[in-house]
Amino acid sequence: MLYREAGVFKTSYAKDQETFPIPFDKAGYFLALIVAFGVIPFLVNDYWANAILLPFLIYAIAAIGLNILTGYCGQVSLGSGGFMAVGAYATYKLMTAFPDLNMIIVILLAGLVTAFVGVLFGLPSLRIKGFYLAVATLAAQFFLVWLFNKIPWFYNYSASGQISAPERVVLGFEVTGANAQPAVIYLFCLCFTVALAWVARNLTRSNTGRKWMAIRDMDIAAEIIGVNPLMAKLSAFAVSSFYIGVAGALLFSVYLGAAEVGEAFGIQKSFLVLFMVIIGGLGSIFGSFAGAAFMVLFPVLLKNVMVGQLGWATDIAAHFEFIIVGALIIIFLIVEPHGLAALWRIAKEKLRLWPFPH
Amino acid sequence: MNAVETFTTPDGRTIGGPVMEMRNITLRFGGVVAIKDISFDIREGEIRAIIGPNGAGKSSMLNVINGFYHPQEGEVFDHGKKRAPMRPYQIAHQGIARTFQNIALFKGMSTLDNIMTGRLTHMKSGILSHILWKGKAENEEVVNREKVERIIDFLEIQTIRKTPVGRLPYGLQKRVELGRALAAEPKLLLLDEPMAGMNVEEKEDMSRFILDVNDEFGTTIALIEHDMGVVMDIADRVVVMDYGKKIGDGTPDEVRSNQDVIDAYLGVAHD
Amino acid sequence: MPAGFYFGIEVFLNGLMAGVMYSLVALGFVLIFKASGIFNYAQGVMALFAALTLVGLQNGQVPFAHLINAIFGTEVHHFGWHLPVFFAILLTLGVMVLFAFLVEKLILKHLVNQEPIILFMACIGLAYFMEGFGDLMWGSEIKKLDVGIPQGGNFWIEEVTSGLGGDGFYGFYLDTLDIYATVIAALLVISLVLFSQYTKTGRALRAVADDHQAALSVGISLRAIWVIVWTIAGFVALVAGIMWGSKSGVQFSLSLIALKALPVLMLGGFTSIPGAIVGGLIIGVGEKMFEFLIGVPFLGGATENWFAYMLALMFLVFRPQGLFGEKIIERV
Amino acid sequence: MTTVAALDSALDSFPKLLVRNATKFGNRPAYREKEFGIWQSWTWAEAREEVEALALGFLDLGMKQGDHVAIAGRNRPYFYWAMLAAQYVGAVPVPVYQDAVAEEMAYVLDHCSAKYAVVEDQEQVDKILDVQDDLPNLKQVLYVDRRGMRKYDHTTLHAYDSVQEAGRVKRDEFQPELDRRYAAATPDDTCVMLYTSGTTGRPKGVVMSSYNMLKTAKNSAEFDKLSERDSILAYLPMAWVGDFIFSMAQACWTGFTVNCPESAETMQHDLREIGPTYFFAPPRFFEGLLTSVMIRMEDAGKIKRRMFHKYLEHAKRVGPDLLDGKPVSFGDKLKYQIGKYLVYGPLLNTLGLSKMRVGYTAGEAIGPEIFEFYRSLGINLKQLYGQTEACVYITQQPDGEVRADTVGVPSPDVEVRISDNGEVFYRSPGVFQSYYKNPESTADTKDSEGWVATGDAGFFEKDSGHLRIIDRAKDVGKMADGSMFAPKYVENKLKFFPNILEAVVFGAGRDECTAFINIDLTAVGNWAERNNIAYASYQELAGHPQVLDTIQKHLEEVNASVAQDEMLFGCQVHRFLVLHKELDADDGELTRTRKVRRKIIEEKFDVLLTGLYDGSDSVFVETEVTYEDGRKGSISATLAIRNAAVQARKILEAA
Repeated sequence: MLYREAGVFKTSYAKDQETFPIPFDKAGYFLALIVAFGVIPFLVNDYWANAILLPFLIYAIAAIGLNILTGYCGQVSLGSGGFMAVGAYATYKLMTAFPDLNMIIVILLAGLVTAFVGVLFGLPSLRIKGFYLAVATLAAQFFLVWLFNKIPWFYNYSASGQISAPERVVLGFEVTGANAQPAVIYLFCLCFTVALAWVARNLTRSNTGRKWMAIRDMDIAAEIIGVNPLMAKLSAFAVSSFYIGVAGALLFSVYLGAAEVGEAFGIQKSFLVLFMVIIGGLGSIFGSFAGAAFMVLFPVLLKNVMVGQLGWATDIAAHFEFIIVGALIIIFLIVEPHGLAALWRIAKEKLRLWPFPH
Repeated sequence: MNAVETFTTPDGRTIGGPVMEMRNITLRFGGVVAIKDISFDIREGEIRAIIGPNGAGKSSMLNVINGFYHPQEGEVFDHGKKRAPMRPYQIAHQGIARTFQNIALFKGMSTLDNIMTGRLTHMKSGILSHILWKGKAENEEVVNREKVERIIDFLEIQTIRKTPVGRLPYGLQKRVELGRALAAEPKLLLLDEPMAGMNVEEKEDMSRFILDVNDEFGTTIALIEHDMGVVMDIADRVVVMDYGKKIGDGTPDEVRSNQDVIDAYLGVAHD
Repeated sequence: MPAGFYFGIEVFLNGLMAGVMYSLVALGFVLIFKASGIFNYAQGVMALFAALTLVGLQNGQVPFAHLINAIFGTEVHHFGWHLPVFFAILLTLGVMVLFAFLVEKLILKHLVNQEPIILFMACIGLAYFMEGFGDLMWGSEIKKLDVGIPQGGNFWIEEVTSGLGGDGFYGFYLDTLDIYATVIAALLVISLVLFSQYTKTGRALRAVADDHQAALSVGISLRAIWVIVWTIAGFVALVAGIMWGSKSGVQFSLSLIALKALPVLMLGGFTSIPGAIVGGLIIGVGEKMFEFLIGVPFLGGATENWFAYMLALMFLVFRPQGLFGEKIIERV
Repeated sequence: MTTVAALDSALDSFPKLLVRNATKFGNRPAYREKEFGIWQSWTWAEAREEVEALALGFLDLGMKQGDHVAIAGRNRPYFYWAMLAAQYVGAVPVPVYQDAVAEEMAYVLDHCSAKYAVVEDQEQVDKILDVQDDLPNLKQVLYVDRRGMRKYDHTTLHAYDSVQEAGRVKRDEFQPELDRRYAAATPDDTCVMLYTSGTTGRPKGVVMSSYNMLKTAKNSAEFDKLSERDSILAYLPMAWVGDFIFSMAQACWTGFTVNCPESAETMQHDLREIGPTYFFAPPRFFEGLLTSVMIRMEDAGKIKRRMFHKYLEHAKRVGPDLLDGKPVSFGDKLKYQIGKYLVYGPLLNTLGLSKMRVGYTAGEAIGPEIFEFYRSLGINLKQLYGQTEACVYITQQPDGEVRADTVGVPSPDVEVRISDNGEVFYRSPGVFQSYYKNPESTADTKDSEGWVATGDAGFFEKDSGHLRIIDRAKDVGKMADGSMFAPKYVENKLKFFPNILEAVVFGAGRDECTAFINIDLTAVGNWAERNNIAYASYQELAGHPQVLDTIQKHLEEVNASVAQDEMLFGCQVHRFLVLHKELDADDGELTRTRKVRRKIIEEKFDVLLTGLYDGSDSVFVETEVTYEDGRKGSISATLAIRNAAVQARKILEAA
C-alpha cells in the first residue's frame, strides 16, 4: 500500500545489491537513524536510558553476534553469557591496567580477546555438530564463570569478588562511572551498535557470509564446493564472540558499572540472548534488533502492568515472564521458525502487492 | 611433456590427453568393498559416463575423485602427476566441481546466492575487505555476479533468480545445482545422476545443457547416469561398473555389445 | 596405609553414589532421545516441578495461591490437611502423566520431523515455561521435602570402617540418604533397562529411534510411544526430584541436575543406555576425585561446576559419537 | 498536393537525428534492455558509437545503398541499431515477424530480395538456413546471440559484435565512405519497408520515406508534447508499423528512452519496473490486464475486496470527469483522493501504469467499460485510428475529448473525407510511397491526388466532429432482404464480454445472421473453477452446456442493443455455436496482429456454416491445427448449435 515501485529499476549490480534496494525502505532507514542520533538524545532521561535504550542497544549487539554464529553459520551456542563475561573482565583488566587507554579502544580490544577465547572453544565444532556442540558450549559457559569466580587476579583481588568500572572520558564526556550522562552513554552505545550492525550486514552479504550459510545449510556440500569448514566455522566463532564480547564490555562498563560474574553473566544470560535470536529471527540482522527490543521491552511492560497497574507482587510478574517467554519460544518455533523478521517480511510483501493478496 | 595421442569424435571435437587417471583404486568401508581395483582415465574435453546397476560403487567413485573418500589402495593422477591426499575443499580449488545424486543445494539461500557460492574458489578478497564492503569486496562481488548472471542466462533460470531454492520444483533445483558447479569454471565437472527423477522433457533439456556446456566451454565432464538411452546419446566413452568392479570400458557402441554389460543390465542375478 | 588413601576411597564411594543419580537422570534423557530424537533439556525442571508438586500436595498447599490472593485479595494458602507420602507420590505421578500427555498434544505433535536443534530449543522454552509455571503454582520459596528417608551420616558404616585407618581416620562418612538414593536409583535403572530390553513396548521405544515403521509394526502408535517415554521421563524426574529435594530442599537449583546430566550423555552417547550408566558413574567419580585431588589443593575448589563438561568436551573431540554411540558415517 | 512544411534539413534523416541526440542528449539514456538481471543501458552517445561501428561493419561486408536488410528478432536495442546502421549506409531495413514460420519468412525475404539479414539466435538462423536455397540474393546473415553457433559454417554467418568489431578496426578505411553516405541521405529516401499482414492474401511491402516517418513523428510528438524525458516499453512486433513509429521515429525525433523487456513472459514485470510515461497497447492487452486484476482480487480477503470494489465504483463515477477537468463536488474529490491512496495508486503501481502520462490503444474497438475502467483510475488512455499506409496516424483523440466509441479527430496535417458509400479516405505527409513491386494494388489504394482508401466504413459525428468506425468497408455488406450487414460492429459488441475472446458473424446475402464464438479460456476457466465445473480440455469446456447458456445470454443482450439501431436491426444473431479451438494465426485464421481472416475461416469451417443455416442442432467437424513447433495435427468434435432470442420488429414499432 505504501510502496510505489513502478519506475524503480536497477542499471548496475552495485545498485541491485544494495541493502535497501527499495527507495521507501531506504528512506525509512535514514529516518530511523536521524531520530536515533538527532532526536532521542535530547529527550532521553535516566529511566528510559537504563530501563530500555541501553539494554536494547547492548543486547542488540550480542544478539547480532549470536545470530552470526547460530543464524548464519548454524552453530548453536549456549555460552553467550560466558563470552560476555570475558568481554567484561577483559575491559576491567584493561581499564585498570592502562588508565589512559581510550575507552573505545579498550572495548574493541576486549572484543578481540573474546574473539580469541571464542575461537578456542570453537575448535571442537569441527568434530562435533548440532546440539552436541550446543551442549559443548555449555562447558565454556560454566568453565568461564567458574574461572572469573575462582581466580582473584581477574577481579584484582577485590574483597567483594566484584568488578566495578572506574570513570573514563571520551571526547570530554564521561562514558563510565556514576556521573555519566544518559544521553552520552546512549550515544556511545548507539555508535557501537550502528557500526557493528553495518559491519555484520557487510559480512553476511559478502563471500564470508555465503561460506557461513553454506556450512549452515549443508556442510558436506559446502566443503565439496571449496569451503574450508574449519576456517568458516572458526571465523564465525571469532566474529560472533567479538560482538558478544563488546556487548559484555558495554554491559559491564557503561550499563551496570559493577558486576559479579555469577549473576551478571550466568547461564540465564546465554538463554536470554538465544531467545532474542529465536524470537527475532534466525539469520536476520533486523531480527536481532527486533528480538532484543522484544526481550527488553516485554518484561518492562509486564512489570508495569502487573506490578504498576494491578499492584501484584513482583515475583508473580517474574513467574509470568518465564511462563510467557517460554510459551512464546515454543510458539515461534512451531508457527514461525524465522521469528519476527519473517513476520515483518510477510507484512512487507503484502504491502508491496497491495491491493492484490499475492 | 610427453606426447599424448588425441582423437576426434564423430561430431568433430578433439579429445585431448588424460585429465584424471584412476589407477587400481580400491575402497572399503570396514569390511564392505565399495570399489575393487578399478582403473580408467578421463580425457580432456570428453564426456565420460560411468554406468552400472544400483550399488555398483559409481557414486563412491566420484567421491574418490573429489577427495571425499580416500581409497585404501591405488592412486589418482591429475594431469599425469600423482595426487597427494587432500581434503575435498582443496580439490575443489584444483578445479573439480560436482553435482549430487540427491540435490545438495543450500536450501536457505536464493538461486543467485547458491550459484555465487560456486564462484568462491575464484574470489580472493578476505574477511577484512568484506567488513568494509565498499571497494575491493563490492567490486569482486559485481565482477563475479556478472559471470553468474551469464550462467543463469545460459541455464534459462532468470525468473527464479531471487527465489529461495527450497521452494523450487525438483527439475529446476537440479538445474540450479548444475549452475553452481558451472560457476566454478571447473576443468573437470562431475555429475552424479543429473537426470535422476526427471520426466522426458526435463531430461532432454538437461542433456542439451550438458552438451552445450561441453561444447561452449569445452568442459571435461564425467557423469553417472541410469538412463542408458541418454548415456549412449551424449557420452564419448563409457565405464561400466558392477559390484565395485569394472566390467566394461569404451565407446557407447563397444560397451553396448559387451557381454558382461548385457548380463549385468538384463539383470542376471540382481536388479 | 595413609589416611589420604582412605579419604580417597571415601570420596570415590561418594562419587559413585552421585554417579548413580546422574545415570538415572541421564537415562531419562536417553529414553526420550531414542524414542523421539528430542534432547529434553526440560528434564531438570521436570524434576523440580515434580518435587514442588509433591511437597505442595503433601502440605495441602493451594495451587496458585499467590495469584489468587493477588487477584481477589484473599489470603488462601493451605487446605489445612496433609496427604500421606504414598498418596502424594501417586498423585504427583498422575500429574506427571498428564503433563506428558499435554507435551505430546501441544508441542511434539506440531514439531514432528523438525531438526533436532529446533526440538532442543523448544525444550529450553518448555523448561522456561515450567519453571515459571511451577513457581507460580506452588510459590518460589525454598521448601523442605521429607518422604521419611533418614538423613545424616551413617554411623554403622562409620564404625565398621573406622578400624581400617590409623588414628586420623574415623571411618567412611556416607550419608544414609545417599545410600537409599543410590539403591533406589540403581533399582530404577535396572528396571528401566529390563523394561526397554525385554518388553514389547520397550523394544518399540528403541525401535522408533531408527525406524518408525518398525515401531508401528509392534502395534504402538508413535504418539502413544511419545506419551509413554515422557511419562517415564516424568517418573525419573520425580524420583530424582525426591532424592535431591529431600537432600538439599526443593528450590530452583534442583533444575540444574539436567545440566549435570548433559556431560554424562556426551560421554556415554545420546543413544546408548549402557553409555548413560557408565558415563554417569565416570562423571560422578571423576568430578569428586578431581575436586579432591586437584580442585581443592590447587584450583580453589568448586571444580564440579565445569569438570564434567571439560572432560566430556575433551572426550568428544576425539570420539564424537561418545563411548557407546553408533559411529556416524557421513554420506553425500 | 499537400501544403505541409518540409522538415528542417538538419533533421531529415534518422542518422542525422541520432547524431543530433548524441550531441544534444549525449548523457541521457537512449536504450535500456533487461538482461542478466539488470537494465543494461546505453546513452545516446554510446548508441551512436554502437550504430556507427555496425554501419562501418556493414560497409566492410560490402553493403550498397538501396540494399534490403531483413531484421528478425524480438525487441532489442541491437535490432534498432541495425536499422539505424542500415539507414546510415543508405540501405533499407525490412523488419519481419520473428515468430513467422519458415515459409512466411522466406516469402518476405524473397519478395524484397534481401541481401542481408540480422537475426537473433540459432533458432532464427536455422529457420533461414532451411529456406536458403529459395533465397539466391541473401548474402550475409548476422546473429546477435552466439549460443550454439560455434559449430556453424561462418563463411556467410557473422556474429553481430564481431561485425561491429571489424567496423571499429577498419574505421579509418571506411569512415570517409560512411560520411559520404550520411551526407547523401535525402528526405525522400526509403527509410524502411514494412510488410502488412493484410487481412487477405500475401503480405504487401509498404515503402516509407524518411519524410513520411519523421514528419509524422514530429506531428504526433508535438500533439502529445513528447520530450526526451519520456520513456516507452518496446514490446510490440518490430515488423509492425506502430513499433517503428514509437520506438524508432518518435524516439529519434524526441530523444526519449526505449526500454526492451527481458522476454515476452516477463513483459508485465518489466513494465512495472520501468513504469513508462508513454505507452501503447492493443485493446486485448488492456482487456487481459483487467481480467487478471479481477481474478487476482477474487482471492483477496472479504473486507479488502469490498473496499476495492466500493472505491472502483466511486472512481467510475467521478474519475473520468476529474481527468477531463470537469467540475466535481468537494466530497467526491476527497473520497477519490482516499481511493487514490488506498486503491488506485497502489493498483496502477503494481501494474506499472502509474507513471503513464499518455497512453494509446488502437487496432480494434475497445470495450467501453474496459476503457472507462482505466480512465477512471486517472490514466490518460486515448484511442487513435490508423494504418500502416499512413504511418499509423489518421485520427486521434485530443486530451479531454476522449470517448470509447469514437476514434477522435484527424491528426495534424491529415485530411480525411468520407466517400458516398461511407468509406473513409485520408491524405497526409505520412502517406506511403508505394507497395514494393506491386504498382497495381498501389494504384488501387492510393489515387493520383494522394488520397488513400482505408477500406473502413465510418462517419463523422455532427456535434463532436469525431470519427466513428462501423466496420471494414468490404465487410459492410447487404443481407438477402437488402438491409445493412456490419459484422465487425456486432462482433465488437460481443467481444466486450470478458467470456468471449473472438466472434465471427456471418450473414452477407442471407436472411439472418449467425455467429462463431471463441470463449476466453482465462475468464471462463476461472468461472468454471469457482463453480467447480470439471473440464479436461479447452474443447470440453467450450462445449459445456452451462457455458453455452452464458454465451447465449450475452448474444441476446447484444441482439437487444443492436436492435436499437434501425440501420443495423438485421444484424441480430439468430443462431450460434462455440468453436472447439481457438482461432490462431499459426493456422492462418487470424493475422499476425490477430485480426479475423473472415474468408479463410468461412472456407475452413463451411461444414459448421451449413450447419448453422440448415437448422440442425449439432454438427460434427474435423480441423487441422498447427502446433508451436510447426508440427500439424487434427482435432475433431461435435458442436451444439443454439438459437438466440431476437427482438421482433413490432416491439420496436410499438416502442
